[in-house]
Amino acid sequence: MSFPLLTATAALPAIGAVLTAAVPAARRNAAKSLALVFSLATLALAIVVLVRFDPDGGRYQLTESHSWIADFGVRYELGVDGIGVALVVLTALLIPFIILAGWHDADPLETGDASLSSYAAGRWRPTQGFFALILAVEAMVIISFEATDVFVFYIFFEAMLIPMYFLIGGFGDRAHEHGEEAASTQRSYAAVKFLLYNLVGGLIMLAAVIGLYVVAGNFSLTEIAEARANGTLDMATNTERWLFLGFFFAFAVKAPLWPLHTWLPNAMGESTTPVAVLITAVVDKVGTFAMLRFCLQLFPEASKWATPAILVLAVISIIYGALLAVGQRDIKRLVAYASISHFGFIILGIFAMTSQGQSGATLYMVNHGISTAALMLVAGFLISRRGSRLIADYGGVQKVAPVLAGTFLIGGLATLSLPGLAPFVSEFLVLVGTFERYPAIGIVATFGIVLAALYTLVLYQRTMTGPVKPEVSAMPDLRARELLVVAPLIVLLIFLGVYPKPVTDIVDPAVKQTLSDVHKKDPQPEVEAAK
Amino acid sequence: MENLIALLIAAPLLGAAVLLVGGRRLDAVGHWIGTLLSSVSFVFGVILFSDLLSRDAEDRTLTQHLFSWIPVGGFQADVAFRLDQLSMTFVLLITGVGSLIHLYSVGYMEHDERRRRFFGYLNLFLAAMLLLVLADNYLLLYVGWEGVGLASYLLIGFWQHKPSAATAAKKAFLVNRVGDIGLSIAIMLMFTTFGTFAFGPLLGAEGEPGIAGDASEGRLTAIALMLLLAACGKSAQVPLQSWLGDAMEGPTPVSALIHAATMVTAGVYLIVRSAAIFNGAPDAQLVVTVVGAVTLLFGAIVGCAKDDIKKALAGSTMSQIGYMVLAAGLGPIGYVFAIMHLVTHGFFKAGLFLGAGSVMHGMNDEVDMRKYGGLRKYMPITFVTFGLGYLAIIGFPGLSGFFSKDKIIEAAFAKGGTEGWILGGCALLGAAITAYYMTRVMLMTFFGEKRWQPDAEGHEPHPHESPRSMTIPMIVLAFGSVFAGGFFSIGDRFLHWLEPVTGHSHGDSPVSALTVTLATMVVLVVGVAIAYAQYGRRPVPIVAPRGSLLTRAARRDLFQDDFNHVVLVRGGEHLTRSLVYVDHTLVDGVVNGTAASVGGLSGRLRRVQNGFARSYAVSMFGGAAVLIAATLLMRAV
Amino acid sequence: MSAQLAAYSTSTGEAVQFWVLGTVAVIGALCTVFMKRAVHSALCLAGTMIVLAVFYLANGAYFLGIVQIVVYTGAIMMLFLFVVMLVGVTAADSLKETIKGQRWLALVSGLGFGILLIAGIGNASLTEFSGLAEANANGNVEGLAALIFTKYVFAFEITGALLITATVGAMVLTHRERTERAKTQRELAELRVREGKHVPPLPAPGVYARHNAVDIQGLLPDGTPSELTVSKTLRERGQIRDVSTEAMNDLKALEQRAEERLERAAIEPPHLKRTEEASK
Amino acid sequence: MNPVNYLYLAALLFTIGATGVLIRRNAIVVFMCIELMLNACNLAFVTFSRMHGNLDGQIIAFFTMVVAAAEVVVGLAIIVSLFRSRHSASVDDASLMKL
Repeated sequence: MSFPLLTATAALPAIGAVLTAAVPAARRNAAKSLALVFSLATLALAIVVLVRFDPDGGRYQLTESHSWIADFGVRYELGVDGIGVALVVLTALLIPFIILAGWHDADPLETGDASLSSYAAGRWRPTQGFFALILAVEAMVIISFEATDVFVFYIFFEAMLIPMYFLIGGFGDRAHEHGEEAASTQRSYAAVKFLLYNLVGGLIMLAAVIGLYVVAGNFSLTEIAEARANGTLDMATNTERWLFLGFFFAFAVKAPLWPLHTWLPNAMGESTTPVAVLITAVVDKVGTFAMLRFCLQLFPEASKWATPAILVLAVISIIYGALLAVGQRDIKRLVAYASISHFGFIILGIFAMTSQGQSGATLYMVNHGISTAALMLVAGFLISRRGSRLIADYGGVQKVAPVLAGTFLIGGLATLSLPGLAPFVSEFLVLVGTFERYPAIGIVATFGIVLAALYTLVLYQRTMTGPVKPEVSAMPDLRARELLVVAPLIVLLIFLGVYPKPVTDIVDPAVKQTLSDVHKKDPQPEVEAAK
Repeated sequence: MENLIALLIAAPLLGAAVLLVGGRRLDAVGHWIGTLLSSVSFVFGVILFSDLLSRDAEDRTLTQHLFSWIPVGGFQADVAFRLDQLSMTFVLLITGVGSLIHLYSVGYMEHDERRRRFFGYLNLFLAAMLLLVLADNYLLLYVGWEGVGLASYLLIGFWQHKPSAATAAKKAFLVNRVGDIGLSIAIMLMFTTFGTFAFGPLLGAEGEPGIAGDASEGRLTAIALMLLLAACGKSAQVPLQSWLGDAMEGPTPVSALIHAATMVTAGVYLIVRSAAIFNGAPDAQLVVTVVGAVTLLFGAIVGCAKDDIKKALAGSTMSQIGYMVLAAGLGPIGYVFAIMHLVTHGFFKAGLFLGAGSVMHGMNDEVDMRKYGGLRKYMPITFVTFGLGYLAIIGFPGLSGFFSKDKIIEAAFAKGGTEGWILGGCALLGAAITAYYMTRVMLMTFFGEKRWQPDAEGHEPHPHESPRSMTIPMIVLAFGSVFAGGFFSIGDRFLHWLEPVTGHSHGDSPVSALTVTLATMVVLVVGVAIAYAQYGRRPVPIVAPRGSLLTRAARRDLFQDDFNHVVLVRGGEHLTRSLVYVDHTLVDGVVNGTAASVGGLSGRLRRVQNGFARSYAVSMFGGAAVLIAATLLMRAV
Repeated sequence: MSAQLAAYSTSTGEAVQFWVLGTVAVIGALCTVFMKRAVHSALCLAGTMIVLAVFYLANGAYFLGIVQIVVYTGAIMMLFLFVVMLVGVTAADSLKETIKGQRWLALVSGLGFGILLIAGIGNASLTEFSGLAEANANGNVEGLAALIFTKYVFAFEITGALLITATVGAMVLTHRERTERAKTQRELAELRVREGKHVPPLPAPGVYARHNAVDIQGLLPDGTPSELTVSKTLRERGQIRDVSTEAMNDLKALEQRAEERLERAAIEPPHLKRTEEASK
Repeated sequence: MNPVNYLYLAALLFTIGATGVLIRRNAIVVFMCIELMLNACNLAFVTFSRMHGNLDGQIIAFFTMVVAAAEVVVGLAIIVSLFRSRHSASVDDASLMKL
């Protein structure tokens, strides 16, 4: 058999995680560079996957299949379609930036405290842990993008929570307006909240997974989907709907969809910015991806049945998230709510059931990953300089740190999906895709773009413009490392905004497949319909 | 030859990239790079123009297809350009005036340490504006549309340390965004209706008509109204006009280029470009004319009351664009004249703004006209150029404003019926008011005795003529504002040039052209006379008198802003604040409540575990009993 | 009755024996449960066991019958009594329930259990039975031995191991490691002198008290009772009786007995309470 | 007479013993009750062996005795050490199983 490329892609970061964790405490920087090397190697592998993937080839490619738990028909099945490839590459692409951005976030605190400084001298392990955990998350995310066996997917979908829990609860911003004590309590609150929300979702999904097994007799996505398609496996309407809801609930929590969103602002607000980026740009994508791959393929009828309700929820998320973003006083929470709004767009696109909508949604996942990473990381650099997350503590930064301000502005413009930057393409596709089937919803969603402009520009105005605040007057501009993180992302944003064709070419066939699974066609233009 | 089109855009884009990424090391030469590249693009424009002229009127449409941009299913958006007479006109206007203003800025921004950045933004604006007018489909046009919005955001807020500037910039962007909703919905509608939004198939090219006519009138009206919304946002038409006044926070060259000559006219371009759609939707056209008429009066009235010279000019801009929109709304009768007025207005309004800038330059950035007076002695060139611009805008016979505006008024009457009379009346009234407020500006600035005093630092402003780099553009523009109109109108050159694109029809005017012209002359004289009576005869008070109710209302932009503030801003703030509260208490509270109740329940259950071996034994024993019962039952059944 | 008889049938004699002794056994069991003093419980239990031994014999399990008497009533019960003595023979614990609802639960589940069990047996009742005639043909003990050393030899060996383990375990549990060398007489004497208190031997209990009992403190010349006079063990058990309250206690005990005869609720004498506290 | 009566008796004794375990606090008495239960079982076994006409039941009873002996030895040892440490033989005192 051929070289198991997909397994390797997922295994490499896992190995990296183990090795990084094993680095002796004193050799802190060695651990960092080791983690970076592994993430880059993973990126290389992901690119190999991208190259080996043939958009016009079969649906799932580079497949691997081994029997795992024979008694329950659980097979270790991997395979990627266009959507999977895009997201695997995105993940592999973002992790190195995240690691670079978090280079000093887990260093021992430099305080006058003798005990701590002795820590710094030797036995400080969290640094290794931080990077090891990030790599672990990467491994799990990648494999859940690749799994074509529901059981395998479920396992890693849930296992992801463990490293994330420690990343959120264990590592916070260096400085905090209420002091380290309050910070740690809020952190643990956020971490527990994250865990509980996702666990509840996961449990319900577990029930649904078992139910699926009872109905279908095995866990293989490909087999079940095929059986569903050619009608050899038909579920009772109610059964299908219940199973669908079970799956969808878990994904909606992860995504997150209103009203299951409240864990995200806490988690993103309290964790360090690289982790926040990890959450919103990488981990949450698993939820939307799974909607596209599992909900639609396994339960086409139920998906159609649930579409109206889901669309309404998505629109609520869009408007609601944007409005709350306007109301935030904390930079990171603001970005979090903005992300909620964006996830609303993604879900909207998925369930619009048009090729524009779903391609747009997939593209949106990629673009949102990049744009949020850009904005959030720059915000992180800003916060690390001033040691406060409150918007009110900034002002006139543009004068002292023009490059920082410029990159921040570009990140913000990407967030408000300015034409010419990547997110515009996806957002417009989603809107068009929704509009051609549900005009009213499309129009309401369109108002999101005004609100997006509002919160982004207000944020920029309050932090960057105006008279220079004394606290920020000595703020240094972006350093080389930070620029190295931000610049590629910005280049990527512009490139994908001007020439998204490479991505759409990979994604489109998969989307068409998915649409045919749910037996949906794009509506005809009125004029041709008339003819 | 087609390939030049891309270069047209590429040149300023390159400039923007170089200047913005280049960093400090380019500070010394940055402004010259910017100017050079914009003029390069002007040169390309001239070359293309000559090429078009060399062709015969029918195939003066060049298209260049670069690459497929967003191909998803039936949704095909390409990066393709279309150069026809209409866009050609704009290209020349944009690059020409643009280059002049670049040159002007070299002098004007001399003492600003961020001059390089300024030129970068200016180039960015040029590129975006050219993209807007050269795009071959609405989506690409949208990109340019937002691009100019971004550029204007950056330039209005160029002096970011001034909170007022930052706020104005934000406001401009947001109001434009509201307009953008219109544009994007229009594009969606086009896609769902026609399956395409490219100019070629939609609006027709090379003679044969597009499919725009095939759709039901209802659909067309919807699309047209959405386009109008977009136009209102970009062109500061009622009800989305509120941003233009504040936009004057930006440096004066910006006001001249973006908020007078080019960007704000994009709305007119959009309407004229979509002529095929508007022609199919008469109701929408009526709305357009109404918006135009209202705005031209609105802007004029506001312009009368402002003491800030730039704000007065801004009001005037609003009102002039109102004329254009009005003309555009008249349909084939008016398209050509809308564009013609747009071009001439581009000349004289840019000239006026540059003049104002030069005045401010000499009066160390004083903008209150009540602190000017008698400047004609100190800055003669400015005075002359400004004066020519003034004569042009009020429509003094023979100058360009005369021709273009006169044509529009005629066209308004020519629409026929009552609305013809009403629109025409509005146009005439507008002309009168224009004459009034422009005369007022002229008198307050250049005539009367000097009224300026030492400013806060106590050093007297000593007005002086501006440097060469600033006066040359003013002179050139003055030439334009004098002769352009005549040049265009003699032998209807402009009409014939543009007709293949927009089409043209002579409406049957109830009143003869001569009558209209005479009427225009009369109202003009009246307006000037009133202004002279008020500001020429008696000295101008330095502190503004309280003034009539109308005056006070006009000073406050006829309470438009206050309305927005109270309804939108305050309301929005309350909404968001309450939502934040709801999210924290309700949505979050439900979850936390559940958690708490579960905790309580488990706490109660915990009591059962009292730790006494005997009570555990009891439960074991009871369990055993139950077990036996179960087995017995099993055996029984 | 003869072996043959017991082998295959049940005579009326056995029936009589069953009904008589069975009653005794049940009563014994009940007493075991409800007697206040551990000693009494132990004795009642011993009685029950003997009855059971008789039943074994009646059921043809001669070996077991004997073993029952020798091992249980002989060894194990004695062990129990020994421990009871160690803990305090006078210790009588109240049957008042301390855990809320425990007693009711216990009784209910007990009743339920018993009824169900008996119902179950009745349910599975079989009328005729094959006696042990041929099983015990060549002697009950031989039969058992044959089985133990053939069929159940492994289990047998393992029980051996078990017993050893139990012995060792008991030793480990009860043995207390002596940390320092035991002091000799001389050293103790020197120590006493050095400490300078109780150079003379401790006073005897009950001296100068009206009651001459080991568990009653002697009174010092000034009439205050002195703990020292009571032996250390009793002191540790807290089974010291108080001179002053002695008369009252006797009275109370008298009343109590009277009341018990009249089957009234027992009011508990303070000294009993005290001792029972000690026993807890 | 039907030897099933022996079984009834055994059941009765067993129940009494169990109840005793539940209601007595004194560890020693509890222990005795346990012994009582064991004996009830033995009686049942013996009766069974008689019913079935083979000695296996008696063997089991025999083993039970042995085990009971071992158990008593250890159990009493525990009680003694318990008493030593906390001067009491009440099972309720050792209520450390509570969280």
